[in-house]
Amino acid sequence: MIDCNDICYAYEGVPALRHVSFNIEEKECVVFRGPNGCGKSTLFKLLNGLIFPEVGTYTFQGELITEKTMSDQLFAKRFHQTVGYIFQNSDMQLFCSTVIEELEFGPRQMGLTDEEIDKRSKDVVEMLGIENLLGRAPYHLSGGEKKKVAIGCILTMNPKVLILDEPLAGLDDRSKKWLSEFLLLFKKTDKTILIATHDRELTELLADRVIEIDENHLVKS
Amino acid sequence: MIDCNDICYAYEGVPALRHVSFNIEEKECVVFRGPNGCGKSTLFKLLNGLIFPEVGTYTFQGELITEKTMSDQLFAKRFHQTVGYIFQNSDMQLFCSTVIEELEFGPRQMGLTDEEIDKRSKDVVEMLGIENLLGRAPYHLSGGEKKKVAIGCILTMNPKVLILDEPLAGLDDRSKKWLSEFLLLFKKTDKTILIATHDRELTELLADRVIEIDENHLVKS
Amino acid sequence: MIIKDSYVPEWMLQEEKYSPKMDHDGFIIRSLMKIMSLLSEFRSNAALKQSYFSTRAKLIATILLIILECTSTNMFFVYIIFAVVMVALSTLKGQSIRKIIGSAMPAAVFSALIVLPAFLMGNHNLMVTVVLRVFISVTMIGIMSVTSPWNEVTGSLKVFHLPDIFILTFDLTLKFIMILGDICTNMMTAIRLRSVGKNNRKESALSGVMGTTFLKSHQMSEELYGAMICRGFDGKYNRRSTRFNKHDIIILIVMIILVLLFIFLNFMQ
Amino acid sequence: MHIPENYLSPATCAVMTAVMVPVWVHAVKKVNTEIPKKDVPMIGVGAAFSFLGMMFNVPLPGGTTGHAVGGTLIALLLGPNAACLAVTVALLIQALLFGDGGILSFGANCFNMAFVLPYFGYFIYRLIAGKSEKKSRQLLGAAVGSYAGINLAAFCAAIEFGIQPYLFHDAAGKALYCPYTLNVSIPAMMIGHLTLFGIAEIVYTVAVYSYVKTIAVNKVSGNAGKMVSENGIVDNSQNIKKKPIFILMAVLIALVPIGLLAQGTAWGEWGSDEIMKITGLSYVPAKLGTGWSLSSVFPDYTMAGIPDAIAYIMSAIVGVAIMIIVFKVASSLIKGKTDYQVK
Ligand SMILES: Nc1ncnc2c1ncn2[C@@H]1O[C@H](COP(=O)(O)OP(=O)(O)OP(=O)(O)O)[C@@H](O)[C@H]1O
Ligand SMILES: Nc1ncnc2c1ncn2[C@@H]1O[C@H](COP(=O)(O)OP(=O)(O)OP(=O)(O)O)[C@@H](O)[C@H]1O
Ligand SMILES: [Mg+2]
Ligand SMILES: [Mg+2]
Repeated sequence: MIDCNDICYAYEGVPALRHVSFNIEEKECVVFRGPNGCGKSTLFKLLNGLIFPEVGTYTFQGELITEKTMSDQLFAKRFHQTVGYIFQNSDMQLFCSTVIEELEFGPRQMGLTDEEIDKRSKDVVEMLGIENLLGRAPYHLSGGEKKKVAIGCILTMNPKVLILDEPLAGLDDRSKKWLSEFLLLFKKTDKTILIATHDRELTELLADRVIEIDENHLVKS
Repeated sequence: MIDCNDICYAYEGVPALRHVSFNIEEKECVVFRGPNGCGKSTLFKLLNGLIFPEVGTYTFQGELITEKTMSDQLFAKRFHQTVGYIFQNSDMQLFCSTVIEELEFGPRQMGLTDEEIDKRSKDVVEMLGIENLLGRAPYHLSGGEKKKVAIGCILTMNPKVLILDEPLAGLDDRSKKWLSEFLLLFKKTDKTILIATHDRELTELLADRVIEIDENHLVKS
Repeated sequence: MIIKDSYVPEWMLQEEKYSPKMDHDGFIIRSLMKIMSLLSEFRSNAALKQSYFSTRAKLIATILLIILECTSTNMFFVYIIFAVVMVALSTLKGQSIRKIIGSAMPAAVFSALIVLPAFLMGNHNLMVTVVLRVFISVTMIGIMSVTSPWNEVTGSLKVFHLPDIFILTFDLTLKFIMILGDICTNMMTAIRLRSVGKNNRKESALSGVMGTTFLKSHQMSEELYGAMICRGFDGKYNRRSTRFNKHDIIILIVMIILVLLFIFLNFMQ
Repeated sequence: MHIPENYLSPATCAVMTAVMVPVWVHAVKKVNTEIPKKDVPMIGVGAAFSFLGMMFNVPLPGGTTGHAVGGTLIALLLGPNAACLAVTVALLIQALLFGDGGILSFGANCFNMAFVLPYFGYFIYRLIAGKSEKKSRQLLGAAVGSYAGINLAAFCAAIEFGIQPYLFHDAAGKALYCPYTLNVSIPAMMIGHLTLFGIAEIVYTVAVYSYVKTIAVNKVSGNAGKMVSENGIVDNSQNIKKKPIFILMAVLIALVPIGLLAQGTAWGEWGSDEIMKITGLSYVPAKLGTGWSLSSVFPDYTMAGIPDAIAYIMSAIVGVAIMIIVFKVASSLIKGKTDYQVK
């Protein structure tokens, strides 16, 4: 499903990914691990079609993801609906004026009916236990609350692939436990999951496979 | 040394801390624990004199910290040198254009000589292993790299009290281990340490005492 | 706060059957993105490696050269400055050269339009003198700003005995503009990722976004100010005095030669 | 060899430009894929050498002058495709800034000096030097190649001049553009190039080539002599040391006023004011006298009221700087080519 072939990427000439190749099948759960600055977030941005490899190719469900294919509006929208991406820094992911709007933004864009939208956001709110935040402004939330809202507003779009960058960072024990279990459940529902995390427990719990990136931005094998 | 007496704080009428009281002695290491949104970061901002309690009093080394005492520039400066605060979101803590400037900002404001500043930043850089980041722009660093720099720029000021908000979030195993060990060492040098963390290992390793805050923003006893 | 264990709603178990419709949000989003990327461009300017000459020397040299070049009545002197500027430009990185020419060219064209009437009335000389001078001046400032971090430039303003408060305001403004640019770029990315369909209430969505950006930047600037306070910032500026370094001798020599040439060409002939 | 404005008919110019377009496209493509991004500015250095070479005018008895082009030299250093681009840019700057060579005839000039010369010169060099590691073989190849290149280019220019009177004349038989037929233009061009100018090109090429090869290349990789690999591409494993090259360039810039010693204008490069006096023609060809021409910033590398030598040096400095700027900008436009080797 996700095919990375010899991908290289550099920020202004400084390499952040070197000849990275891997293959991820549908319904797999893969954990990406590596020291700080090894390029995990960069790789995720690439997998989300936000940046494009300098060398190598990235194929998603048989379709090449390049600057050109992503400039096709319909294709890009479809792609972004299929792939849900939760940023490492959730501060940057929230842009609506209330939490409830945040949750409804995606489904509304997709043209769902009002009932459906309501149902979805209600379910997600319940799942995440954020009832008391609904009317609040996202930028005033605490670090962990922000993360939950960010996860929620991706879940309402019901993506097929979930890409999470450090999902557990800053979460309290209960939320951590809940999220781990949720991801485990989510995994059983035919979804593909990609996670970057330093958390051992989560890795053991979820990972079908671990891809290690080292400090030289190379994939270890 | 740190005396909080019946402190209440609210953001626009929504309580974030309720009747919080505690006492921290010099050379103690205290871990603050609690679910997301319980008010740990708010409390830390308060302890740093960035916000002031609505009800109750905060006394640091026998001196009342209020808006008025903090408006005395000399006192405020002295206070901020004594208390080092590492933000939960290191993005917000870094404001210089290069990492090295970031490290030198504090000592320079303290009016140290150039040699001393050089020595300090050199030592800290070595301790943190961030030699290769010196000329980089802080906002282009990876999440973990940012955290290290944020820690570094507080250490160069050599504070007596160190307040860390989720220091381990987003760090890789090696850095985590290093930071835990460093804090342990730091603790032995007569310094006072306050940490908010969800990390059990760190708590066990360091905490002389754990203060729990619950979701109702109350200190459990 | 209750977390329901092990509960996944029905719809989440199913694969989403969704095919997007065309939307005409391209224009607004893109033009917004343009503005934002301009802001973040500003930010990237601040990040630079050590440059060969000290910022202080470059600032003084730039101002001196602009004064000389603008007051010289001798065109040959302007040509000499042009050659010096071209040589300086050729030592930079391609990326930077592009940026500089990208700002100098429009300025030159604009000034050309202004003197166009005079040109049509037969004063051909004016065209070359004015346009070339403008081009040189803007290029020089460009070289200056591309090769020196902003904060050092503002710091060097102390050479001219500007009050601290002025430099501080200048500096903070730059910083906040950068924060704003940063927020905007990141948020635009977030919006793009979640704009998976047709938005029928674009104006409200857009105004919401702009409003949030503003509030967020306000909050962030507050936090940032807090961070500065925490590190002993008290409104005074103690910074590494940007001293002259030994390479500045080269600038000094070139300056002396140019000043002598200026005097010779303008007053001795 | 710079064909000025109005010596060739617009039709000829159009044809020559049309021929050049695919060549440029090919060269850009090749350079794009084969030369590492960081080495692209070196093409600018090559262009600068060519530009400087063309400023050293060599006098020929009889009042005309000529100069080296250096196209083969760049081809040896960076490959013929890079040389094509380098000389093209040098010619463009000469035409636009210094009024040397016409704008309309730019395509024709490029055909002669940026296409025929480097590719043919390089071809001959390969033929002689082959894969030989021997320095003498290589220098011989450089000498013969550059000589052959410049002469074939001059021959092409002569033909372009020479066919004008046959194709374009008025009712009275007076030529509209260049007045000389092939039997005049070919010997006039070739005598100079087969002798002095050809030798100038050899001297310039061999001198700079051997200097660059021996001094400017790091000897770390062992086979320092070979900068150009099999297919004429810069060998990536070798680092070209830049400092000596720039020193050489500075020396050449300081020396350019030597080019002024040669009084007179190259054959076929006269302005319409000179043409009657010099050629003894009884008329000024119609279009040649009245045709369009661009007034450049530094006409013929000089400035009113300024000693020629100083203006000449200034022209050299500005020209060289602009050429490096052009290729640096070009290299920044090329995507990718980051070095992904783990150090
Ligand atoms: N916008 C940028 N500009 C320049 N360099 C960048 C940028 N973003 C990241 N980098 C650099 O690229 C490298 C990889 O960064 P990335 O954020 O992908 O790391 P990471 O694996 O996610 O690390 P972490 O675990 O700390 O989040 C780092 O060295 C970082 O400094
Ligand atoms: N600037 C603000 N404006 C309004 N409400 C705020 C603001 N900052 C925090 N809050 C609210 O105050 C409460 C306490 O927030 P705080 O950031 O102190 O939590 P925390 O204990 O640090 O949580 P976490 O573990 O998630 O970091 C939260 O409910 C939060 O939503
Ligand atoms: Mg990351
Ligand atoms: Mg917090």
